[in-house]
Amino acid sequence: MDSAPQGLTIEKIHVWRGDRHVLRGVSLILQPGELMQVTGPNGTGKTTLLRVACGLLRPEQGSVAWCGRPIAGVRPQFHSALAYAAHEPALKGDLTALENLRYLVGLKRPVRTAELEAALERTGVAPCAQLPVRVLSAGQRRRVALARVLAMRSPLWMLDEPFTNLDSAGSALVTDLLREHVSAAGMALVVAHHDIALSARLRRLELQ
Amino acid sequence: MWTWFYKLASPPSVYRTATALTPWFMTVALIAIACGLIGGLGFAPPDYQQGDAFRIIYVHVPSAYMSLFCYSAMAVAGAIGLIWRIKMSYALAAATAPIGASFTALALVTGSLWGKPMWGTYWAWDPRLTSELILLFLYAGVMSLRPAFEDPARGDRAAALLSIVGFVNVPIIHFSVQWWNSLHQGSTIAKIGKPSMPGSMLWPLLTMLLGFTCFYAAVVCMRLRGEVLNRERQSAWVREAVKS
Amino acid sequence: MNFWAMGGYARFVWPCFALAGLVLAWNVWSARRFYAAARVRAQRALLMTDE
Amino acid sequence: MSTADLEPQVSALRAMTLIVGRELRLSFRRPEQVLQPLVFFLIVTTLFPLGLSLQLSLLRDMAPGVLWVAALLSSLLSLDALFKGDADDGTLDQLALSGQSLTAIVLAKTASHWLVSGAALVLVSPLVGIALGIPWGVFPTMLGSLALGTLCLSWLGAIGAGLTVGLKRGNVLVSLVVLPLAMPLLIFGAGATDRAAAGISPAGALYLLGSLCVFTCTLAPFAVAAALRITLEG
Repeated sequence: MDSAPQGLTIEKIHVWRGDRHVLRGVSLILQPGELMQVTGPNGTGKTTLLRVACGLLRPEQGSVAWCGRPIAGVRPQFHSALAYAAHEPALKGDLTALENLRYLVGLKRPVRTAELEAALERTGVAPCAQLPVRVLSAGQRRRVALARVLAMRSPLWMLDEPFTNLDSAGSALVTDLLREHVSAAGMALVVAHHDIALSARLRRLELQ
Repeated sequence: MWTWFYKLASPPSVYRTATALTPWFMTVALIAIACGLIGGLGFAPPDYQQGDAFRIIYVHVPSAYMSLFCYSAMAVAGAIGLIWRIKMSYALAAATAPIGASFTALALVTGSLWGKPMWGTYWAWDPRLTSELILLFLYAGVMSLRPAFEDPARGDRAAALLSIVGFVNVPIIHFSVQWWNSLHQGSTIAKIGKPSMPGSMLWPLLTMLLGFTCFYAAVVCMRLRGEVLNRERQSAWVREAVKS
Repeated sequence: MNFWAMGGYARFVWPCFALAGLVLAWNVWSARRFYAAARVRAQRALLMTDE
Repeated sequence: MSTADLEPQVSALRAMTLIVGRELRLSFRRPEQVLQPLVFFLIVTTLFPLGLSLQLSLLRDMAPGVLWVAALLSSLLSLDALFKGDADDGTLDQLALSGQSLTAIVLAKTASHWLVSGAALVLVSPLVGIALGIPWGVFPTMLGSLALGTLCLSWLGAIGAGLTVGLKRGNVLVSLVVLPLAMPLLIFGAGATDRAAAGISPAGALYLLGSLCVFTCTLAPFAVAAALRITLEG
């Protein structure tokens, strides 16, 4: 029984920003157990590609399919299987790290506080669980955002520059998390300049 | 069945059709308006109540009619654009907005000029004129929302949605203003009702209505060419369209 | 019968028709100006892509 | 369990209660965002007596209109808090990608926004009623019509906020977009209070206000979701 094609297929995406032709016919296929790294100089539409891939931005031409079906039709399923970490960590400054996680992860799946604390532990920010996020440093906020992605347990990760504001230990942490995710049949689309030391299953997409 | 519709709505064919239709609509419009004026000013007998002041109806009623007609056209074009993702219907909506707003302003001014001889003041919060004023505000809302977005496609969609919401509210506004007016002033004031019109008064009015509608069609075609060019600057067919 | 006096309401009738003419003329004028501006912008965009 | 049919595991109702909890918690963490529109409401209502002569009878006639116009303007002020905060720090994207329907999210956010702004305004309005000399007997109608009116306003405002969330100078535009749509509301609301003050039964106006409120509350969520989808997805 040929199971439906798993994973994400993006075909010939064209996006204009006003007069600028930002994405010119970009295509990619992401299968379970693979990491796709998107690189390229600034302004070549890396973030735009990520926003198109996760369905946040509708391209003028081209299509995005999840498990063989266009995402417009399967939006709830697609978004349930997706964890997106944007360039800016999407956290509320007035809420504590734990509250931030509880509300955003809680929308996706019923989650207990213990799991959230474990995720924060795993990304090394357990002590700041009860602190309002506005007092945390940029690196700590990046780690809280990573904890959110971890706690969502989504098969498809989309990370926009996950290495920014992170020290060497932080970068190593991100690489480990990606390796664990990919080896557990997860998928990841990562925009990053930092070369990800990942042995197998790493493919690159260079945008001009 | 849909292919001809998409071909028709393709930018180059919209551009060509608009260019071709403009002179036809304009001539019909000018002829109709000329006949309407001659009939309205020359042949129609003066009204037994308002005397010759009633002749303002030949300008006020058509412009009031066009103000609502254009808003509805804008809302329908916006809805078509949102539902079927047809870029050209956004262009039509964008082209219609200023025309409708100008007719609304004309209807307001002619209405208050007409009100002076009847009520002694230029503005007596007559329910129809008040609804017309709020319609002008609705136009202002749509026309200031569209250019506020850097991305023109997003501006089109936002303006389309607002014009639909506004369109749903037009009857509500009209009813609530009528209710509010009857609350305070009662209906003693002689409204700008269409006095029961004998034929010689009526045909000029119908001709003027036809003239104004064709005039709208002509001007919207003219503006549409500009809107299409603005939206299709990158495509190849624009090259020889603007070469001459 | 003095046509121009409009039964004493000339002060209201003729301004209305004059304004109507003005609005119609404005619509045509602004449509032409809008189209001309769009054409210029399109030509400039074409020049840019040619370089 | 293949990833294809991973249904959202959190029910819409559960998600909505979560979001309401989040919004209320955020509001209590930033009380000034709640209090400022209320203070504005009080200031505007004190402007009118200063601007007009002080004969109480004139003031009493004007009171319903003054109260309602001030309520209208102050609810416009509080619209910023609805989507702007979330759009700026990126949480709005996370909400849109949560797998929950955008309409449910919008329903929860606008309902909690009303609790914090509209309901608060209704609680403060007796203060203004006394100041403007509105007789006691009129208070029930005033509070009832204000409650319905502010709920309606929150929804109309949500449409305006949804459309202008991404814009830099959006707040003037929100008023330009929302106020014409809110005029029937003002007519029926102020009309109800006015008739109650004049001793006539305000039932007619209240029924109309109620029906307008039901109409707006049922259709607006879809319009707001569509507006957000436009500004988010482009």
